[in-house]
Amino acid sequence: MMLEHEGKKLLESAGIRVPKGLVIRPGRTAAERASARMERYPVAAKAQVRSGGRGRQGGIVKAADSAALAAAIEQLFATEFGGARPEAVLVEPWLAIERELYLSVAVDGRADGYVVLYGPRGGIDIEDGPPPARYAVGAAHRFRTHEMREVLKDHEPDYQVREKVIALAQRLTRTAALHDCTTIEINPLAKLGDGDLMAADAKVVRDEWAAFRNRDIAGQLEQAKRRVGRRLRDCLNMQHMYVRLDGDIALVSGGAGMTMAAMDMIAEYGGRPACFLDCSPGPTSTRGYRPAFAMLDADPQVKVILVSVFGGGTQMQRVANSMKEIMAERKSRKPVVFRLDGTNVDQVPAIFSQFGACNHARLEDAVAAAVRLAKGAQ
Amino acid sequence: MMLEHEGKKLLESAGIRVPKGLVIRPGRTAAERASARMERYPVAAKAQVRSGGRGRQGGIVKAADSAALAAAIEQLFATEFGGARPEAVLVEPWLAIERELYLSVAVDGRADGYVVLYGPRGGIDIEDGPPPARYAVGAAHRFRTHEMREVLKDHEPDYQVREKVIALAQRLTRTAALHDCTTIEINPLAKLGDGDLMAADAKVVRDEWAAFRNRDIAGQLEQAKRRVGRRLRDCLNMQHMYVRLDGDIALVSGGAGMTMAAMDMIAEYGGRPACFLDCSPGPTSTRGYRPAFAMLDADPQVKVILVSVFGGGTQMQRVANSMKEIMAERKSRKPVVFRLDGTNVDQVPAIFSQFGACNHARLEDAVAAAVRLAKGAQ
Amino acid sequence: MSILLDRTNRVLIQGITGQMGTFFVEDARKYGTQIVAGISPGREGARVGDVPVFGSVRAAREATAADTAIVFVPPAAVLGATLEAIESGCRLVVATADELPVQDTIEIRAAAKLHGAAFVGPNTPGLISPGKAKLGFMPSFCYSPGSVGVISRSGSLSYECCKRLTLAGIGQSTVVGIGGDPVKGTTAAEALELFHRDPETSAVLYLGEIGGTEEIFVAEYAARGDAKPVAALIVGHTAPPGKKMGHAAALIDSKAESHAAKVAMLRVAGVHVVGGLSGVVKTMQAALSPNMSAVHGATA
Amino acid sequence: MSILLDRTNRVLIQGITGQMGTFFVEDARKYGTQIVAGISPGREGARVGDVPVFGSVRAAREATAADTAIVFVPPAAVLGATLEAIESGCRLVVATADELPVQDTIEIRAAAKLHGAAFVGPNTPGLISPGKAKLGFMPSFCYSPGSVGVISRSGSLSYECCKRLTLAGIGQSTVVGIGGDPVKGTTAAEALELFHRDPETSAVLYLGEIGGTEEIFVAEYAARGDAKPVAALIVGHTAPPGKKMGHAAALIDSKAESHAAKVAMLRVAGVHVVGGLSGVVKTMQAALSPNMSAVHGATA
Repeated sequence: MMLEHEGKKLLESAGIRVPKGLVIRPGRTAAERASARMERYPVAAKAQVRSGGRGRQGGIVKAADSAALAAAIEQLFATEFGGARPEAVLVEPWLAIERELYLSVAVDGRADGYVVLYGPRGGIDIEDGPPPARYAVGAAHRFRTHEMREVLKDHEPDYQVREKVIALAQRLTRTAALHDCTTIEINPLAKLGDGDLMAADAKVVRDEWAAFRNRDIAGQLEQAKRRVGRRLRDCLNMQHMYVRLDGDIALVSGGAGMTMAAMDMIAEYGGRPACFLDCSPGPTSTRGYRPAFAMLDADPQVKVILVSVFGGGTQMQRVANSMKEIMAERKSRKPVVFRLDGTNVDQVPAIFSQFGACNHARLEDAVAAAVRLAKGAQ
Repeated sequence: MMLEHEGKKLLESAGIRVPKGLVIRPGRTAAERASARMERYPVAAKAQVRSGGRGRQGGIVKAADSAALAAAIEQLFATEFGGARPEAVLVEPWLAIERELYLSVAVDGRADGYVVLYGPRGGIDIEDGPPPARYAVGAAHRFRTHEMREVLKDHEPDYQVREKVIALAQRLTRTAALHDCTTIEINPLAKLGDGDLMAADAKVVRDEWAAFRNRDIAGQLEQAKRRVGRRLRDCLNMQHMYVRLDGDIALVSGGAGMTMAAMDMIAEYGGRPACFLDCSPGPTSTRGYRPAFAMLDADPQVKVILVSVFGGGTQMQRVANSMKEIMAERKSRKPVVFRLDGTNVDQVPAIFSQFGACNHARLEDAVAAAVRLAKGAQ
Repeated sequence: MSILLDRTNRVLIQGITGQMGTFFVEDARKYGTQIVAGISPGREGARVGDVPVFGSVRAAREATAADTAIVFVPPAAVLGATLEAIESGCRLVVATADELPVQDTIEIRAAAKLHGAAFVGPNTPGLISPGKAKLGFMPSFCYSPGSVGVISRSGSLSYECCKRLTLAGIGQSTVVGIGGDPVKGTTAAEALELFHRDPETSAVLYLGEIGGTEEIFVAEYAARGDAKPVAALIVGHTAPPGKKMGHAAALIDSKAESHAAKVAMLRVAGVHVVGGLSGVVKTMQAALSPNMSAVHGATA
Repeated sequence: MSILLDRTNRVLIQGITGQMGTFFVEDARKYGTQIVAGISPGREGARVGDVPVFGSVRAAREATAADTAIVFVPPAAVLGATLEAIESGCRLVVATADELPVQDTIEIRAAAKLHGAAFVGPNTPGLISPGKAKLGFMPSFCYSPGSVGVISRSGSLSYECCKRLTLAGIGQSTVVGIGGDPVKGTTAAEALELFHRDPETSAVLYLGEIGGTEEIFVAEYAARGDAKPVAALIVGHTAPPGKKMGHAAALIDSKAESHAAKVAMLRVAGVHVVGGLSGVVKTMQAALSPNMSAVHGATA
């Protein structure tokens, strides 16, 4: 997910109207820098964060003068939104909004491609209102103004707004396809006093698998890696998929569905998963698994590590050999529970016996052992 | 047409490999700035100009050390290419090119869209060689790797190069559509020692009519206007299409074909056209024509102005009234010859009689009069 | 007969409530064009003069059996409007707009092909079948009914040439503006094929210019054994290479696109090449004369 | 019978000379898959094992009557390879690649629809009709022939569940990995429809997860009067909202995409919802028992 000001820059490059904003990075002189450059008040100071619900959490502050702006900026930088401090504050002229609309373009499996959603009343309460109008576009070049017009007929009575929304949705859909965006959400889309529409907010999510043909997506991924600690960065460099949870049983797992199944089973057995960690997209070798152990071993919250891999293309004797190597070089004494299954699993016991490890045949047994160990460690 | 370094930036944003270059703007310290920042030699110093044939005119200089680079930059900035000094010099590492290839993607009416051209031997002599392989793509999303593979079969024997060229052409076609480019030409496309392909040059032409949805095209048009004098800029702001020629009979005309027909007729009658000036895309009103006269009146090369408009949607009584206003306010004494025809031309004589002008019924008569006046003025 | 357009076309106007749409209703009607409907989303139920306004092409077609659309909307809206007309079943769609991104033309042309519709545009005055109907802003007095089919890359030039033909007593079956863009809704080759099959058309006048490749197909047609006589005027003799002369496609990028190369190619193919604007009538007369048309290229 | 894949499919491998392609030849053949051709442009004429290599799908089809393609090429090349297979007439195309941009999937799916081909992928282990053939890297020992059709959004989870079924004596007709991406070559709804029409399939096991809308269609199918019994396991009970759990589509973005909402919806529709991995066999047995299948949702 891009920050609001990054998303707006993308929209602006496609000829979409956005407020003229000023991006303030954190730092001692942040407030001064902002006050020095804003000439007209009131302004909006907006926390730049990568999670939703900022509006409800006080992440947008109206400032009537330069002192108020300085105070707002200081306060925003000191606040956490969705567990993270703002990476920047965006200062924009306070808009004289006549009506807040909602417009988004997003990939949707049901539409075989993109779907456009429109609500005549946008803003932070959008989810509580009636469902938005839904135009299933499909492939972006299938967008048809007359089809969307038909869809909007019963949702937007003002035909001038309707026509502007259609033109904007057409532009957004093209932009999404061209820049490999999976979501472009504008909420609110501001109807201004002059009747024109302006993107007052922008939530843009890009398709990271298109990084090979979009250097800025690649750049964003690199940036995201720089924002995290070294150990997690090493994991991300191995394509591991990681989500931190609040439990103590860590997973070194393969396959998203199987990882979630193991998480669920840990909970079922009375334990608490410490993370979702799917190592299958990267190399299933010592090089691949090593950073996972390094991260989990260093994480004080983690009490036990459960290695759960059910491989098809991944051959189990190779995974077992990697585990042997990693266990040999590893300093941590955190217990590791193994459950390998799949291709060539019959070769695993012989390898495991070389370093005294035991491979559980059933996931249930491995999970039970991990939960037992975690409780013992408390 | 974009400068080489601008085009390369665009290619790079699409994940295409380009040399890591340094852009040096003109100025007293240009040579120093370049020398200070280049670490490895030899380098190529390349004049950044918007016309072709730079290579043959000495616009690319190899420099073996920092002194040679400084000299090259000075020399390049002092040279005119296609009538203009370089806007910048691009300094790049000198590439160890194993083979120069040619690859371009361009809009082509015969293909109902894009065409890809490939030559296994690129470089400055490309036009003298055998015709390139031609893959008619059509709409960009119609690109098919297997179709291009079939086309290249008899043109590129090295299948590894062939596959890389196909992948690159696919990327270029998508990029062209995405950024509304009418031409992306890479000549030479360098095959490096490691077998990889790199865009050693880039000629990118964008579709200015897509400026409404590509802010950088709009920006380029604005920049182009800033590069010309105030009077021409006023004309460009009125959407006039202007090409300067070397004669003395200027045209204020409507319609590209009709303007060329008038130019040709001037030559046929022994005169020399001073310009191509099509005023039809903008407002055909006093406001529209005024900057045209201001520019031509101020141009010492222009001896006579021939107003030649044959209007359909443009109504002649309105044009005649504009001419009346402009002739009244104009200071210049350069003779103006009129030939208006088309919708409501029957109302023209009455208006023209108010300021003593004569409207020629036939273009031949108007051209003959203009040629006569131009010769008399010499 | 004529091509694409005659008295039977039932025309709807997309963007009828704009300035151009309103002017067109009056002017084209006066010429005999059947204007049966207008489209202006949100203003359905209104009237422009006595023309009923609808919110969609489908609604207009259902109510009025319109089968032809002409589009007067801003460039950014042309793609949507033309695709609606094509996909709602219009058999002829005309978009005169200049300033249309070529990407959009490419898409519209593909859609028209898919749906078997004819698309004329962009960057063209439209088309006229003299004495029957017109779809565009060409000055009516320049035209008279007859047997010469005219194809033109340029608007004003076609008015000028048709006026000369009309004054000389040479009438036109249909005059099609194919436009000055590199990708065209209707190409010279396609227009030629239509004229070839039109029994009322006995010869063709092609008005071309430097740049682009359209003329290759004119030459190809003229070289066919069964071709009707073709005369052609190519303007831009004095245009310098490498410069765009107004039209996106009017740019000499290679030797083959120069005036000299085009004229030479057309001559070889048997086209009656006009030396300059002043020679249009004489060359056309020569092309039309049964004796001359046998002697390919003799008047060049 | 089975769906999409059986002993008659004549399979070609795109990217046969890569590591995965070479491994697949051996492994899939051992299972009974008919591998008749490989594609590797520039290496036509070579052989991988005894499989002849061709430069294009067309050439391979002409020489070997291949009708099914499996694609092992880098993500950036998947679009080109699958479009070639589809447009050259393959009736089934499998792309296991993860890391495919969703734009490319959208295009491939559209092309497959247009040409009446089935496309399975991306981000899937492929599909297997136990005892007949497999197209992918699933561990063969987990499967046995039978009458349960399996549809899975996740690879490993399907191996795990199928192994449990197999050990319990419940065989499978076909196991299709529909993948974890938001846009899919074959959707759950489409796979269900195929299983519905397959006389050899008597019940379906659906392996889903949080996020996305696929489960809506599973519920819709199960609610039909003529539906075959459906059991479903939805993983991600412990997944937090707003976080992507590996798969692009495994993200709880709204309440309807949560585990609880999906389970509730499936129950109402009469799906036999599995409580957790350990319950797969028991619930499947219940779904298969004629008495139980009449009492919708009783085993949930």
